[in-house]
Amino acid sequence: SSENNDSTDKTIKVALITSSGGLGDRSFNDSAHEGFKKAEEELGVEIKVIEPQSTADYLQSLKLASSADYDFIMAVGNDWGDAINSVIPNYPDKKFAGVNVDCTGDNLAVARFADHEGSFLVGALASLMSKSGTVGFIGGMDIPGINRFAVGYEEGAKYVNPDIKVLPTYVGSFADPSKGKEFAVQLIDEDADVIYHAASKSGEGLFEALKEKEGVYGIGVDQDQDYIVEGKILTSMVKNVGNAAYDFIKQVKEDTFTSGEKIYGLAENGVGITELKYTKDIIPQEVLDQLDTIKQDIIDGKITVTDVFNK
Amino acid sequence: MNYAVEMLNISKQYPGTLANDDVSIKIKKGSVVCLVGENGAGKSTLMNILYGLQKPTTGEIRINDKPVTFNSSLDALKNNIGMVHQHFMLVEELSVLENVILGMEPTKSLYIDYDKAKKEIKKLMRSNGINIPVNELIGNLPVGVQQKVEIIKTLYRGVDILILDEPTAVLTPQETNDLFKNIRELSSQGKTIIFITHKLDEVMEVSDHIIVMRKGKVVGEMNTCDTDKYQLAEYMVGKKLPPVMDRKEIQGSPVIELENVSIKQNNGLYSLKNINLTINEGEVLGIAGISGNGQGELARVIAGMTKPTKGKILLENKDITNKNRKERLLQGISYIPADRKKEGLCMQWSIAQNSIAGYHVMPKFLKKILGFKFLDENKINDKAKEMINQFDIRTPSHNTNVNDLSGGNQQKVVIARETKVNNPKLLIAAEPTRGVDIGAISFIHNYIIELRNSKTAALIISSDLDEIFTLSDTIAVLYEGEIVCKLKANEVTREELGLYMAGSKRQEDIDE
Amino acid sequence: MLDLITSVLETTLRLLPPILLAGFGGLITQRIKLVNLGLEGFMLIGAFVAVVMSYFTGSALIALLVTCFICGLMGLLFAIFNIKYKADNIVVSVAINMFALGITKYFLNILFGVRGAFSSPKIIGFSTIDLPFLENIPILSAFAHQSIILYLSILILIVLQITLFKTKIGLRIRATGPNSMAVQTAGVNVFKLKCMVLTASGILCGIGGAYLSLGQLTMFTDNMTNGRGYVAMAASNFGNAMPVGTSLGALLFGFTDAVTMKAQLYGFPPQLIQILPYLVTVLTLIGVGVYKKRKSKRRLIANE
Amino acid sequence: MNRNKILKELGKPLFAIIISLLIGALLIIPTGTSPIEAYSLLFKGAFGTWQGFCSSLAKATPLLFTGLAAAYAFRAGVFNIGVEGQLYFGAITAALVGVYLPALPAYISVPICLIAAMIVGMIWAFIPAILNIKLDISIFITCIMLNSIAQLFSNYLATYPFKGELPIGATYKIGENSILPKLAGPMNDLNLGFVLAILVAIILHILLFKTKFGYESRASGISSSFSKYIGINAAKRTVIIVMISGAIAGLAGAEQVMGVNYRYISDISNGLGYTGITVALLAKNNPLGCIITAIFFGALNNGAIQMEVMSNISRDLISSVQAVMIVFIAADFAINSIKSRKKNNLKTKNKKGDNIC
Ligand SMILES: Nc1ncnc2c1ncn2[C@@H]1O[C@H](COP(=O)(O)OP(=O)(O)OP(=O)(O)O)[C@@H](O)[C@H]1O
Ligand SMILES: Nc1ncnc2c1ncn2[C@@H]1O[C@H](COP(=O)(O)OP(=O)(O)OP(=O)(O)O)[C@@H](O)[C@H]1O
Ligand SMILES: [Mg+2]
Ligand SMILES: [Mg+2]
Repeated sequence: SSENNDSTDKTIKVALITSSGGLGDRSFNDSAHEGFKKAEEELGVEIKVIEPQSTADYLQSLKLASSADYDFIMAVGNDWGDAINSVIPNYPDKKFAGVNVDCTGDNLAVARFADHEGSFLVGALASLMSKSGTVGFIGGMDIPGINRFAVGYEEGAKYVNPDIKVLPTYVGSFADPSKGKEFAVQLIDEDADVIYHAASKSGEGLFEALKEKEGVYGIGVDQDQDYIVEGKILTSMVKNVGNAAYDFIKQVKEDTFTSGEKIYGLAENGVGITELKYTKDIIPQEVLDQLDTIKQDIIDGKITVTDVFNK
Repeated sequence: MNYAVEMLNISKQYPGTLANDDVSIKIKKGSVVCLVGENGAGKSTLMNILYGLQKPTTGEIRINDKPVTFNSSLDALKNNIGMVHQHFMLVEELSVLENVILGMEPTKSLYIDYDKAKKEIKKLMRSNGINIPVNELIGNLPVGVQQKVEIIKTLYRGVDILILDEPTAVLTPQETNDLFKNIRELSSQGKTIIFITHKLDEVMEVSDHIIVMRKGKVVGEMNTCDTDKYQLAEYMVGKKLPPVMDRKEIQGSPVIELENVSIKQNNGLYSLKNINLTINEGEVLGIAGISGNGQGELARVIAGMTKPTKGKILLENKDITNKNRKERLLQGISYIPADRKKEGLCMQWSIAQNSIAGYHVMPKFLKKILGFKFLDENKINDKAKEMINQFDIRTPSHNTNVNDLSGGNQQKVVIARETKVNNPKLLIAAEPTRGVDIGAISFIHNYIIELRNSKTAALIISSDLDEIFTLSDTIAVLYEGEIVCKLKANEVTREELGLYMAGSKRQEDIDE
Repeated sequence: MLDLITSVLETTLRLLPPILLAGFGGLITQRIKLVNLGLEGFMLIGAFVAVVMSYFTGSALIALLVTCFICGLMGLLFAIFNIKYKADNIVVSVAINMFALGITKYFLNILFGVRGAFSSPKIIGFSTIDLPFLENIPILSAFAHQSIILYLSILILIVLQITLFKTKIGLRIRATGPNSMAVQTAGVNVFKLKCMVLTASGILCGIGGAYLSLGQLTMFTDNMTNGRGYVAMAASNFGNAMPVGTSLGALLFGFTDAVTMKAQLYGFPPQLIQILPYLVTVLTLIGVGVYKKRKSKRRLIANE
Repeated sequence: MNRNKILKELGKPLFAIIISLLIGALLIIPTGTSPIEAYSLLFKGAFGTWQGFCSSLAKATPLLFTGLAAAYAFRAGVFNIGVEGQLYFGAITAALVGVYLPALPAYISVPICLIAAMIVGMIWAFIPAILNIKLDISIFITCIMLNSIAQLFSNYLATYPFKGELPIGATYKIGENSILPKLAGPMNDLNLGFVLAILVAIILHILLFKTKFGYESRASGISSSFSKYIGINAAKRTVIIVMISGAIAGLAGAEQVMGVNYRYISDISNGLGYTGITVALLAKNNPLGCIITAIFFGALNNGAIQMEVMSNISRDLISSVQAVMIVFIAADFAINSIKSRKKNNLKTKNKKGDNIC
């Protein structure tokens, strides 16, 4: 694996290590997986997915992957910091990437996603679309990684309508769609008519609730989830982990990989909203215009969104 | 000839034991047959086979001249065979009614037809002179009544052949009499009864025919009218029993004294009331009384397993009322409990492990390593081996689980421990020979007298009056928690004692 | 206020069936003196099979039946391993949970090529029973649109109560726990009986799981039972293996759960409040314990 | 005789392992990998290299602790299913003490952390025990509830009051001096905790089988009436036993913090307590047996990671196979066949035995 010069002859092998949530979250793990699959198709690399069962498996998984013949290894999840820090210095020949972790290394690229900016934008959208004056939020757990979404969302909602009521809730688990749905129903009972989730599999419950309730919209997260309940999911706050993954792999393949932090904010199209395939007719043009303005203001720094991570 | 039961060439091999060795028995219809033999002779095994609980390794069973094979007790029941086990098969949490109909519930559409069942059971009880409240929970009933429930249970199943495995081991004489009445009644109705017991008086009293087993084989068979107790005993043990040992005359000082000891129960009743008694060195005090009158509590309160609510207990003039069980045990109060399986032994443990139970804290079983005290296995094993030798405990080794010993041998383990490990000042023995064969009984009795002769004080509790008379110097009777008489053993007759036990007589001035 | 109660009640009722049904599954095994920690695994398999069958057959009823069949079979296997081959019941149940977690993930991938979660419009869920006339009555309106499975579980509650205390099989089950030898010698095939009970336990859990994936949701996600099996066990313990008691236990838990969900909307800190259902259960047990103790003490004093 | 017994003891698990691997093979085939390759990866991962072997031991460590905690309680007749919760509190305690303890030499601060974890585990175990004794509340149900409470509360502490620098629900890193030293290089999770666990196993073995205390514990574990008869205060005994068990469970948590993660991370246990119960039961609650079963489990888990990294088989499959294996190991298929085989031998043996008596 040391011979990198004739990269054209040799197939590049890349590995994705998910967070302990694993694939199937229709969220950042899946998104990263999409990026890998795209790279597999378009760049002809060989891909591999590793799903640790708990944080206790992180070190072991990363180490084994590093000592295997993968050229590039990407670990997604905010909680990878410790494992990355202790493993990567030992594998200077390998390339690594992390997401939202505070790590540095000559062989490590970190994608920083501005979840808060994207959330601000959908918060504004929620606020603008709400007829009841109440919007809801369902988080998986009450943890910083999720509060980043919650805070951005609330700021966005309040930005366009200071009187809007924002109801944040937390399921207490990322894997309990049944409870997720119950939270959605509760929020709807409290008059919330737009609900944003950042709850991984628990968030599926929100979509289930949308199927049954009229006049209520949901907002997806991380990936384009709009298709799940067509026409009832206003948009999704897309976090292009997949794009980042694809970019990294491409750089590895083309030998242009550079270490260091890469911001994926609104400006970089790292986060943003979907192309509104099913909801174009529902969202008024002036709302869309307003969103564009807000987006530009964030990019220009006229609006600063609180980033919980930096508090 | 018309036999109700024929078991032909039955053998049963357990891992390690040939429990039945080519046994053949034939039992006439309508007769009462006693199956006797020493512990571990294979009686229960043979009957379990007849009841379908065990499968014989080889052999054939015929019921009413028809060959049968039993895969479970259901098959036996279908052939009208019923069994009352040594350890009752009753569910304490359920009512009498539910226990009786269990497995043969009459139904009306989907539901159990309790009314019909009740009627039927009441009829059965009436025709057999039994009276039990059918809605009472089994757990609230005394053993004797539970025994009757067992019998009703088999009658309810319409059995013609009834097996009773040591039904009298836990019964009071009165209850035993009742049982015999029932048995005679049943036999007169044409039912065949097979009865296992270790008590030869009972054999003589109730049976028509006797089958003797030893070491898995039938060694003798006779009509009851052709034999007597002594001949039978010889048959069973294979040799003459030694005579009861002579008593030495001993004048000793008091070992244990109870002063006004009372125990008040949660329900406000007294299980013991103002007990005053003294036992001297070399004295055996026998407690007679119908069980349930506080005998158990008396033993437990002296042994230190329950606290008296009032009163004082003195051991050699020292107040031990507030000493707990462990302290008393180490100070020389030994206790042979009535229930060896539940209390006296840890059934899953080896003889060696059991041989120090309670005494495991004694320095002689400990060794010091690096300042820490550990159990000294060598010494424990030595002790166990010594006990096995002295008491002739039949076992492959000291590492054998007591669960694999026969009842008599289990009892010997308890007795050996309670007398050999620590020199007891006071030996409390509750039902010391329950379920034990006559050979072992004779051994145990002689051993207790030997202890007495060497100045140990003893408190014997037994529902067997013969045992009380054999062992005691003094006899006291407990009635409803009170001592109603205390007499010299040679100055009282069985009949008189019976009156005290029934509560119809009370000694005027009980000495002390 | 009334609205609030109604809404909490509605949530309670929707959260109830899985815990209730698995609780019943735990109850009947508790009756034969078996600790069945495997409720969780049975439920998960139930949830999975239900989704798969519904997807392929398009019929929720068939899905339910097949789920019952498969989960019953699992229960039977449990019984055979535990009773015939003497494998410790805790070991078997922990293994079942482990197996359920792994095998559902595996088949999710094999059958649908997806990981983690599967939903599709082809999955047909259970229908709800709509009682429009209740809609405007406070409190009762909580029952206006509930899944058919909720009513099924109430029916099961009644059937269970009758079976346990009025029928012969119930009598035998009640007798087996305290003294199985007594039942055996009374001519009952205890092995068969235990097999039946465990099969039924599997079926009950299976229905509970199916409710999760086809009643409340129409999808499957990994580990979607999320600890409900343990709560169900606690419910059956709480209720002393009585059907009504178990239901009360499940209700207590479901209700506090619903209350805490609601409370979040009113600004209570979510992390700590999630502890509440567990805490309330323990406190209730302590309360009941203290009450019982006082009562027996009072009786004692009265007798002085 | 003895050799036969050993063969039987070894033969049974071997049979179980083979059967379950065959069943597993059926599941592997559809994934397109050859089962032989998969299993050889599994084995290589678990035992094939020194590092791999050490990782297996690392995975075995917490299971050995939880297994011992469970086994000890079971031996003494208490069904402590609360190991999971006691572990959580042990973990969070070790983390907090490790983070906030002023810098002391390691030989002081490591024991302090460990002892703190043990004490808190003990206290948490005390609750169900005392409730059981005073109010007759089933230990089982309280433990299940307390497990959830411990987990949620520890997570809360790590996410709010004591949240560390990471963007997740985790505390700060514990101080350098509170770390359990690694034994097989910086990138292997094997740490001093393993040695500690073995030590605990040996101590427990001695405690149970060689001391008065153990004698009494085992007695009360088997029969309460017997233990009362030999003068043991069963209630007091239960409390002490559960607390010792809780202390060991606390150690399991401490090891995960001080030897593996170096901080408390939300949901750190992920079922170690429940797996520990299986470890204990498969070892027939024998402390030394737990060492073997824990390593067996650890090796399977570790091998599965290796297999996942090296082939396209996911770990879920191995946990299914593992489940099957557990059931087969626990099952006793031999009962009938062995009996019937022995029948003839015994008949003759018995006859000889007769003379001896
Ligand atoms: N399940 C069993 N497994 C192994 N051995 C057994 C089993 N049951 C009985 N035995 C052995 O078979 C022999 C006969 O036992 P059995 O119960 O028939 O004796 P018994 O005559 O009823 O004795 P007792 O008078 O003590 O009741 C004994 O040596 C006993 O140890
Ligand atoms: N699994 C077993 N292995 C070996 N022996 C056994 C086993 N089960 C029972 N036995 C033996 O079978 C015999 C009969 O048992 P049973 O239940 O009749 O008790 P017992 O010996 O008659 O004692 P007791 O009269 O005090 O009840 C006993 O000797 C007992 O030790
Ligand atoms: Mg017998
Ligand atoms: Mg006997």
